[in-house]
Amino acid sequence: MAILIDENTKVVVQGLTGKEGQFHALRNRAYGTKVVAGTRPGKGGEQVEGIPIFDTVSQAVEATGANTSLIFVPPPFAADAILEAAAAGVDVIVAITEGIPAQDEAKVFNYLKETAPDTVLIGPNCPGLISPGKSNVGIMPHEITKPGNIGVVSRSGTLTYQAVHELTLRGLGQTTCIGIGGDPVPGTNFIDVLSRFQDDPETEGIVMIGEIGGDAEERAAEFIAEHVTKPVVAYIAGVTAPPGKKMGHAGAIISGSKGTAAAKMEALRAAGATVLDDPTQIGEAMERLLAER
Amino acid sequence: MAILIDENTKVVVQGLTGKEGQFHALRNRAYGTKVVAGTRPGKGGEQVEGIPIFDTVSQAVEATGANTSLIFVPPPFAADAILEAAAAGVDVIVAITEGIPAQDEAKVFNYLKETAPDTVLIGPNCPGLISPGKSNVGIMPHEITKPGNIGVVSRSGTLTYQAVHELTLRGLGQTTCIGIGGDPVPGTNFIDVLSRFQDDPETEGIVMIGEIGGDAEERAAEFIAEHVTKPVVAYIAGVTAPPGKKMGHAGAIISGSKGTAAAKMEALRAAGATVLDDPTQIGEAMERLLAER
Amino acid sequence: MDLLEYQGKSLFARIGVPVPDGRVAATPEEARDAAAELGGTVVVKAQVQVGGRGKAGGIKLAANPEEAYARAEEILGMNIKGHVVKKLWIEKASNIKAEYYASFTLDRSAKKHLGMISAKGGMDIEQVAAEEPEAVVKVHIDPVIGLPNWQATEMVYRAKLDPEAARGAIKLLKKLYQAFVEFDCDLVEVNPLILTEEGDVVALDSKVALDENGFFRHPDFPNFAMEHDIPPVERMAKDRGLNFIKLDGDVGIIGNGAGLVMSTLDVVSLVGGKAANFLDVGGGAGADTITNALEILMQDPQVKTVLINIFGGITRGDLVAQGIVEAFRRLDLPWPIVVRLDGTNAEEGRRILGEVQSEKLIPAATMREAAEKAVRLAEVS
Amino acid sequence: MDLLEYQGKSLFARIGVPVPDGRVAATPEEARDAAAELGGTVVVKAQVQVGGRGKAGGIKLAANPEEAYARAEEILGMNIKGHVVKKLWIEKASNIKAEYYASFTLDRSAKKHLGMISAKGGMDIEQVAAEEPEAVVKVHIDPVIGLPNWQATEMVYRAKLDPEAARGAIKLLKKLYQAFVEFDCDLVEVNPLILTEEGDVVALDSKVALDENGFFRHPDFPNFAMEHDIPPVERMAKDRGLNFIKLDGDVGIIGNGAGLVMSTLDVVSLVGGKAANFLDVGGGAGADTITNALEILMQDPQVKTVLINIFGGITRGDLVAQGIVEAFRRLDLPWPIVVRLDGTNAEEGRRILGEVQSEKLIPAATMREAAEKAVRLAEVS
Repeated sequence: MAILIDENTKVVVQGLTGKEGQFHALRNRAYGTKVVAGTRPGKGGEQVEGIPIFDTVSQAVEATGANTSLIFVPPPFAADAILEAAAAGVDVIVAITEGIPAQDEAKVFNYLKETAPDTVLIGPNCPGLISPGKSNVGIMPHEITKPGNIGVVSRSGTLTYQAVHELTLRGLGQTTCIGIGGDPVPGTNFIDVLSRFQDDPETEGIVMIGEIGGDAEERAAEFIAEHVTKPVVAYIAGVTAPPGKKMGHAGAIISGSKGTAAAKMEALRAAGATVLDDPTQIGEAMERLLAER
Repeated sequence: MAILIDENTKVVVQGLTGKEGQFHALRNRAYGTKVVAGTRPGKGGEQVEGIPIFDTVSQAVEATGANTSLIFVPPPFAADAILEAAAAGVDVIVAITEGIPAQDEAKVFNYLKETAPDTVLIGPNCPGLISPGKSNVGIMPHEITKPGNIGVVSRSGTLTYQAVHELTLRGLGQTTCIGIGGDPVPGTNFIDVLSRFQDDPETEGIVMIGEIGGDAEERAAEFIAEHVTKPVVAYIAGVTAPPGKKMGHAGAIISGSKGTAAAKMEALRAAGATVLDDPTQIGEAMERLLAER
Repeated sequence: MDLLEYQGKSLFARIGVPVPDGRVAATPEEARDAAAELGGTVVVKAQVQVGGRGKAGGIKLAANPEEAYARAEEILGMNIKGHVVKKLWIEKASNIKAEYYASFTLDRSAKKHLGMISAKGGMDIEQVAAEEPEAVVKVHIDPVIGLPNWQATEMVYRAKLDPEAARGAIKLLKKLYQAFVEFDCDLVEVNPLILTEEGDVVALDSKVALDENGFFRHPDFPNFAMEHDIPPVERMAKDRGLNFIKLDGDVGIIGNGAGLVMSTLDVVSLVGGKAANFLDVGGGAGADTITNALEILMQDPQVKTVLINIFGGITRGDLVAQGIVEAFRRLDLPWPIVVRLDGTNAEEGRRILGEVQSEKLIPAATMREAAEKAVRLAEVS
Repeated sequence: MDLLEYQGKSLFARIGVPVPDGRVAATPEEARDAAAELGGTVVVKAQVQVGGRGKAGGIKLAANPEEAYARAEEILGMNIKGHVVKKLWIEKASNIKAEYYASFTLDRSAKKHLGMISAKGGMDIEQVAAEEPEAVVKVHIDPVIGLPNWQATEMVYRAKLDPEAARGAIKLLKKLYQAFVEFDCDLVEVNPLILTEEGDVVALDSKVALDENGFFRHPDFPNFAMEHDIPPVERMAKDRGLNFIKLDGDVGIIGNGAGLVMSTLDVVSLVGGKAANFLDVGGGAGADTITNALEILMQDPQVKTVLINIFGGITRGDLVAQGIVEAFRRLDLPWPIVVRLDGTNAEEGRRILGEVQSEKLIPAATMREAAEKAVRLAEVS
């Protein structure tokens, strides 16, 4: 088993006709992902390398039974695209788009919660997710993954790859790897994913990658202490980040003592997680934890 | 038993310091209704005939445990007042105010459904409701009511009184009498109320007063056919209303053959209700139906 | 309140819904001047609050100002389904490539906004919907969030408008919806919505119904009514805040609440009479309101008796009674008045009425009794 | 992007948040002219992107134009916490009766907007919140529906502002929230929000942080940055769309993704080195981006080695490699570059890099290895 996406996932790609959208949609398909449709208003009826294009998501869903949407549309239209996917009734929406205004994200998040509480939104500004050997919905380089029993969840895109890479190098495959994104209002947070990994019988260990700013890691630590029985390896980026500077993700703001890497690491340690200073040791640490079980 | 309001109902009156608000709040209290608070921003700390006034509904609820709100504020502020009451967590909101724009009503109705689905909104543009002998929340003249076993529900304010009057004249008391209002987007519809009357063990018969326009009566007829086992006496106003004219309630528009009194009466008859031509015979008809049981 | 075409178009223009340029004209001279100002071929359109103007000959092309004068002369004064044409809309003619239909209204059953669009415009949309339901695309819009871009897009593509119209139509729909919401409309309808030869998407007609409850947000909207051709008595009632509709019987009706008044009409009919009008004084009517209402009925020579049917709630019986007493004192009432009073402060009201020393004031205990008395009196007078 | 006080106030004024009248001045002469134009007593305020101006002597009263000249002379050039004062805001002095605090921001934990208001304004609000938590009223606002009137009312009454301020404060809060949403702000803060002796409620200061992701809706907002005092290298990076922050070590860092770059900083520190900067090329970086990034680092004389750490996802390793090759061809790179490349098209990228004939290009297989090599090279050079 995997979480959120697997061999039954059928993907409609919103913005497939764009450069990035096409590149990654075809890569995903080449990996074995069922990429069943793309959308682009005005291009309905066309095809991209055999993938049918529809004017709207609902038409794509009606025609192909797509249950997952992957969004590459530019920031000014991305919030709208998320609402469209939700209205079309897909189960999982993966929004890769970076640069969506926080006001749009806040509105969309709350509107989905109020009107489509069962729809899962991953992202925006995230690398998506992959269930190795089954489905890749997003921009993660599948070459670094391997089917197995570790669940990976991360706020940072490229650090996710780094973590997965370290696992695979040690022969530790993954059930599912998820980048939840570092934007101010992520659709899915650590707790949502940790809870799914805890409930997934095939997941034996969990890697969690956080970063400075906000309190998502502290809340995740509370959840781990109370609900997670599987071994957790955690890493927090930004130990040496200077206070008061924005380091890319709107999330990565340190103000005062709150949201520091030290505080997050302490909270996770207290919750029983194995917390590392060095992301290149993630594979080693997980190997040790699993062996100790 | 009664439905929606009873001896445990504690009312906060929004707009109690206004002329109509004060008149009816005091009348309600004189009847025995627990009118525990009023609100008016800027008048917090004052009193009206011993009823404490608060600046906001949430302060009133915190201080008095009010669980029902009665709204008399003017149309430009009424939609906002409904949202305030819902946010303060009352169970039942009774909006008397007439003249709220339909755009405001549509927005408030949907927002409440999405964010506070358990809050019951009666009205707007309605006379409120009374559970005789227990509580009167609204502007119905309690003198014409009497405790008993008939449930009354009506889209029309004054016709509700007429119906209740006819029942009481015949010695038939009421469990609860509700005017749901004739506005384009009523918070509560016939079906909501019929379902509660059907489930209320003390209610033995139901009087339903409809009028031309819309399809609320036709939908109610479907519900009656499927779910209501208690005797129903129905009356529809507007048999002689000329087509294409608006007769006050935005609801009362006949366009083409749809929404005519004849169509509604036919639907209700087919559903097993006793449908009358003359509202002054409501009491007599209910008496006969109960005797036949 | 239903607006005339040119009034609706003025609102469209305010918010950016594209409409052809045009001028109002009330005389052939004004029509000629308007045509000269606009230049080129114009359309001369009768402004009446009724459909089917085109078929009735109320819309004509004019190639130059002189033709506009002639067409205006023909159309002004024309009687279209009972409406006499007193105003024209002179509009630059459009090069129509395709005709569509679009509207937004409230779906009272679903309690959501309803958007409708069809590639088959320019004809009776109810007929299209009946004969070819799939040709009319209907979407429900959540009033909380409004019409998102994707939904406007979906409307256009599902309705299969011509590809070159798509971008303009999506933009127009969003503006049209904005007009629907911001102007507090019950309905905005464009039929036909056209694609021009130049590739523009334009509202060639407008049907706008305003929600009068929203007028507090639009202090200038009541002015629209000043330009309407309303019978003087209805205008008088409107000015006094009364909801009055003229009917053709002889029993004048005054009541509180639309339902009760409609029901009173029905009961009058049941006992063999015929109502002269519908007049709802609304909730919370005071003494003045009743006097005002009686003055309105005095304008109608057909009235033979008046039935006042009040069941007090927010309306107080004592105030109603005071209003009747005041009317007897101030006005020379020409007919007998049957009064039925129940509900809030009704007893006090009946006491006050008891003090009136006039055989023209006839009390009734019930609605049915009141109707019977009023109808009988109308028959004998 | 954090705005200066006068920039924030210009946005407030656009939307109708009341602010005192004022003028920008960059010289004592301009300050004098501004004071003359405004008339009466003015306040001369240092415009720097840092708090605590008042205590540092950066805000002074001037009773007339000559005094304004003198105060401006004193404040211009002043160093406030490392920020040199280059601009002043000359503002009509207000008659302050009471000082409050108000702000709107996003509560990332609750995922709702957060409104805060306090009757204890004019001081450090974090201190007030710590010492007297009940003095700061916090309300969550649903971004879907925005700030309803009742909630603005509740904020004001719960915070117990002076009764005469209530109406003005409610109105101001609604406008301030509108500014927060419509201008795509991360934060709008007014401290102090004042009640004047005349009974007006006015924003006496402004702290506005703009969300740069929203700039596509506000094409004029990037202009605000032109008025900021930004180090040339940071401005250069900004112009090239790179996220660059100068730090004080000697290992130049280029990476893709904020998390990976921060982590690279951490690993460099772990192996005993110190990063010279944070530079995130973002997602989907092409060849140009890499060349641009290297040019930025060439501006920093402290840099001794450069570590390029790329883990491709949306970023493609082949394009990154092409960028490095291009940089070696076009630029005279002064330091050794350690490159670690993984992820999407990394193999192809490594092949391309293999073609570069330069001992300055040092490949590394892992992030840790790359950090160790870079730090060692910095130590020896």
